[in-house]
Amino acid sequence: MNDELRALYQEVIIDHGRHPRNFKKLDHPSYTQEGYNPLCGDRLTLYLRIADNKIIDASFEGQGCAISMAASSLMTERIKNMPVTEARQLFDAFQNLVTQPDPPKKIREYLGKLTVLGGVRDFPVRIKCATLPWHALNACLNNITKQIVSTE
Amino acid sequence: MNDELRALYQEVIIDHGRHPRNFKKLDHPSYTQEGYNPLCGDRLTLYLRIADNKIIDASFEGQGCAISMAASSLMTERIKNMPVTEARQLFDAFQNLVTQPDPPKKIREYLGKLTVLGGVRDFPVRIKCATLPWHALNACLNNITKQIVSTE
Amino acid sequence: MSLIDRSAEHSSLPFSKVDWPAIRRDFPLLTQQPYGKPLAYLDNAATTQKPNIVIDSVAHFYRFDNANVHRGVYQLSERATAAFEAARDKIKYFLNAPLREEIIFVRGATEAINLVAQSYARPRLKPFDEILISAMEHHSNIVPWQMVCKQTGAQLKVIPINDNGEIMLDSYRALLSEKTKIVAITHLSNALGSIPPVQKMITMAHAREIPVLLDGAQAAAHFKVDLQTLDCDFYTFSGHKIYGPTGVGMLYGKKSYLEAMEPYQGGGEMISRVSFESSDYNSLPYKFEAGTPNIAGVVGLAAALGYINTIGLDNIRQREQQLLNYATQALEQTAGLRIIGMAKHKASIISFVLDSAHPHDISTILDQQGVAIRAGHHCAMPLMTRFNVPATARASFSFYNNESDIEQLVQSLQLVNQIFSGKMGE
Amino acid sequence: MSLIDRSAEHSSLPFSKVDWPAIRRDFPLLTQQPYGKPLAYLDNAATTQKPNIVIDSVAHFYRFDNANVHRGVYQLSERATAAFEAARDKIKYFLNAPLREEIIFVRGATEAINLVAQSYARPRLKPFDEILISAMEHHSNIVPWQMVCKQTGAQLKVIPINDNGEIMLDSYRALLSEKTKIVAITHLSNALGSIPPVQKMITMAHAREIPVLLDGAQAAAHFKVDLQTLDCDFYTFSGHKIYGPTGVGMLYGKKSYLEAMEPYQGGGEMISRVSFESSDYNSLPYKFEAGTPNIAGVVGLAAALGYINTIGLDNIRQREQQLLNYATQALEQTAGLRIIGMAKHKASIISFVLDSAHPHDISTILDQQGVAIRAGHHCAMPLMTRFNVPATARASFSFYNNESDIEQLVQSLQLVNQIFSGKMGE
Ligand SMILES: Cc1ncc(COP(=O)(O)O)c(C=O)c1O
Ligand SMILES: Cc1ncc(COP(=O)(O)O)c(C=O)c1O
Repeated sequence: MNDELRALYQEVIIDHGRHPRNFKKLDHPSYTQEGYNPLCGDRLTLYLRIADNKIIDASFEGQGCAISMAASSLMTERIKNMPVTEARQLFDAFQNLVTQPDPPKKIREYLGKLTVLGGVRDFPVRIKCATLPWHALNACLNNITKQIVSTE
Repeated sequence: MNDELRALYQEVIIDHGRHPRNFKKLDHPSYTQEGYNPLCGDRLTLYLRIADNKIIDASFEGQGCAISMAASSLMTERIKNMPVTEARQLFDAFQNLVTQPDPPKKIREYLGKLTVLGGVRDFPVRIKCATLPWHALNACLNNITKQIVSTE
Repeated sequence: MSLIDRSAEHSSLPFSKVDWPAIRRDFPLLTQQPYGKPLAYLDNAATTQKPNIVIDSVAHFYRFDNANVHRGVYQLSERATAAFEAARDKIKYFLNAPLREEIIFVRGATEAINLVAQSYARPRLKPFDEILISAMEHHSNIVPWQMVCKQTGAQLKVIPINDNGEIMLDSYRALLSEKTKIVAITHLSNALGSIPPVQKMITMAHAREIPVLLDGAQAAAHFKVDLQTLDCDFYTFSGHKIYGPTGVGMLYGKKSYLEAMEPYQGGGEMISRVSFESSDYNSLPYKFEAGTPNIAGVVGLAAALGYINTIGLDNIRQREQQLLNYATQALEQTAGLRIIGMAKHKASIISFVLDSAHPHDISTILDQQGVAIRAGHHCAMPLMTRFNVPATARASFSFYNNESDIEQLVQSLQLVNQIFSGKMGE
Repeated sequence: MSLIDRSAEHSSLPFSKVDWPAIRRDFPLLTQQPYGKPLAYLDNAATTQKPNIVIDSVAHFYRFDNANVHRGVYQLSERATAAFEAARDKIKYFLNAPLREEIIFVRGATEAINLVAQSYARPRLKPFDEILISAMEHHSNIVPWQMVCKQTGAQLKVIPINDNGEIMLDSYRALLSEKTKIVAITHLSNALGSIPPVQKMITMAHAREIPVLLDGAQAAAHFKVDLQTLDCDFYTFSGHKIYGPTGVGMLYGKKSYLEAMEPYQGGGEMISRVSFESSDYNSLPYKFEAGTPNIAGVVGLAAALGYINTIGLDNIRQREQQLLNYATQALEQTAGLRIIGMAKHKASIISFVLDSAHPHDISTILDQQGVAIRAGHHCAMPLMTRFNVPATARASFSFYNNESDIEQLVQSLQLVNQIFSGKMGE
């Protein structure tokens, strides 16, 4: 097994892929967002409960590869109890991690455990797997903005 | 000018192409048949007057290249006063002339002046020009047969 | 093909005399070494690799014969036209089609099916008429029919398959009715490898005077297709899946159907006379070949069919059955592996799932071992639903594959199992 | 292109520095000698010859990168997909199109126009709505509209041209009305060489919110097309007429139009989810790219555009205007010759008739002298009617032609005159 593969399938990923955390439907979610990757058929639904501009709870359901399962699991773990504005920052940082050849140390430190997904960088077609839940998250956050705009 | 070209554009052809004989509409024709070559746009109408299974008169109108004009001119000249059955033979002989690499002497003698069109043999795309009026003739003759069949 | 007796064309060698390793060397792409490993190209159902003779004949066309067809009164154009029309004869021969004008050049199987859906079915369908397809069709043999259903109010009916991936003939019989206006089925499932009993199915449809379209996109490369025996009404395949160029394919249609159909596209070549008031359509096959065709593609396709004939489709079938059996046995011994699709009549396509890993992950790991397989829904999403899997991994074999390709596949799958059972250590 | 500075790509040489003889040597077909005479290939409006770089890039694709696109999770397929999608970017750049997803790969201009006629116009047209085309359209920009008129009861209206072969703008203005639902005009007449005032015509149509399709089948090879300046709503060209492979072309459509349109063909690639009940269409451009595309053709087309950019379209235009002027003068001095189409704005296409001989005879005799021209109606029969000729002879020049090609043409025409004036003797 070469280094790239080893970096991609780190133990944390295999573990979260196998035993995803927060893998359930949320009761009374404020936001529900489907994410779908037509290439491989990965499909997930992200549930968020949000109050006072803060993500109170997050969970997901669906089926997909180890990367997208682990990414969803790790993401939901991390964003719980996170202010919406920070979640946006986190989204940007994660995008940076998986698409930039050499993400800055600051970003990696900020992402913490999420950096295990950095290995997809060397697997262009797999980047979409890692970012699938994040795009679902982003869509939710954009909806919040719209609502705020429309209620102001 | 090479031999093939010289054989194709013999003086008789240039002459008949320029000054086609029987180039007119026939009054009260028994048969009228359009012939059309979509490749080059050659288009002609053949008129036949037939009585007692004999071609009493033949003429044509239309526009086309030297080969199709000359072929029409020479054909109408030849078939006038010809029994229908012989016209059929003539059609077959002409087909033989323009498609067979080495048409038998008997056929060439039978065709007489019409052999000047044999030069198209070396110009595959031009064969259709030479046979255009003949196919129109053939269509007329087939219609006669049908009528005979249907009136018997 | 240097090592096969050239004079044997059209009367291929006995199986035992075919030099398969030499044949493999006819395919230049197969020598590449991704990640420093030999390439085991096992995605032949997606597209096949091209022998030198195909690549060279396309290049030769451009270097020596390139001109537009059917229109020029000069040598070059006559030569291009002759090559183009000779290809039509070769296809007629290859499929034993009754008439050359029944062979229509298109982009591929997808376009051919759309052509039949729009030019044959659309003007004839009324609300509640039915189109019958099977549960294992490729999207290209589903969506065109859904579109025409939406346009006309007709309904799409689906012949079910059993757990082995075989057509359920009783259900088919029950589904055939006066409402059925066309039956469109695959001649070989790209996702399962199943070969449906098309001959029976055609006979049953014809008993009710229902025309049948066979989607031969996969079939044509794997076994001899005899259209006069099959007696189907439409047939199609794609050049790129039968060792030919991309962007070319063919539709066969019975003359009586094609003549009664409206043209599909309008343009140059397909008309005999145009005025602004109206146009007369050209005769077959040109009525359905609007615009400049893929001339070089057609020439390359003819070269591909010639190449196949040199090997012989019976030899190809026999070799591929060997590979299928070898791979099936080897895969069945792989821990946690389940083959999806165990039809009695199968060609060399195997879909499978692994307990330990998702097909997508399998495919990434295999790639790094030089093994190219397909992971996903194989453009057959409803079939995935039928087998209750999100996706499968699929290995599909050509005659140029060999036993070491299969060894490489199986060993790489063991690596997948190791990685996902956490037994890799550091 | 060995003799052109490679680094100059996208910033082409000044005109005086372009080595035209070296460029001609990039085209292997041009060295052949029909009937022992040098080949003067003057049928470039029918199809262009291919430079080595195009032929080689197609062969290279098959030898090294061949795989199906968009679906594989392995290196080879990623490489094929990258090459395919990079070609889309190159076309976007070549035409200065706003967005890459507005570029759709099709077989050629004919298919593109049919796509717009069926997917855009057909669902929107009501009886007595009008489609506006010009009197000098190619059949491919006539017949698709006639078909959709027949299907919907809409009417085809024709913008007249004057005796020089120029659009009559006043008539155009008068024809534009609330009934007009689309204007479809050529960007360069294949039969006359006229370049219509499309920029004005687009502005006039847009003032009434009527979309405009430009048929760029001829134009794209001859001068720079800037879609953002033109602001037309649809544009199309064919690869084979712009030094690229056969069987590939492109349709540009404004995103807002494309998004509102139904797909043209159904199949793999163009859907995002399929069930037997219904399917969701994929996003642009894939919604319009059903089935396996002409991958190698697309790659070859990108190579062709790269090649053109290296020479520079401004240089090409300048060189071709030289050839046009040279040929026009030489032909005008040929006894009994009349040029059909004397528009002020012309590209390097000349249609003519001779008093002494029919175009078909001209073409046969020229062929024997090594001169390849086109004789016939040029898929523009209504235009022949307009000029009251059954057919014309047409010489069309590419930048790789030269003054001796034109000499050869003119001398061969003199031979035609001799033969038909009976001055040949025996
Ligand atoms: C002006 C014009 N439009 C359309 C076409 C059709 O192009 P294609 O045959 O490549 O589809 C042509 C080519 O003959 C043309 O000259
Ligand atoms: C069974 C089947 N039908 C149709 C198609 C469509 O072929 P193409 O993409 O060449 O049009 C395919 C190829 O993917 C196939 O496997």
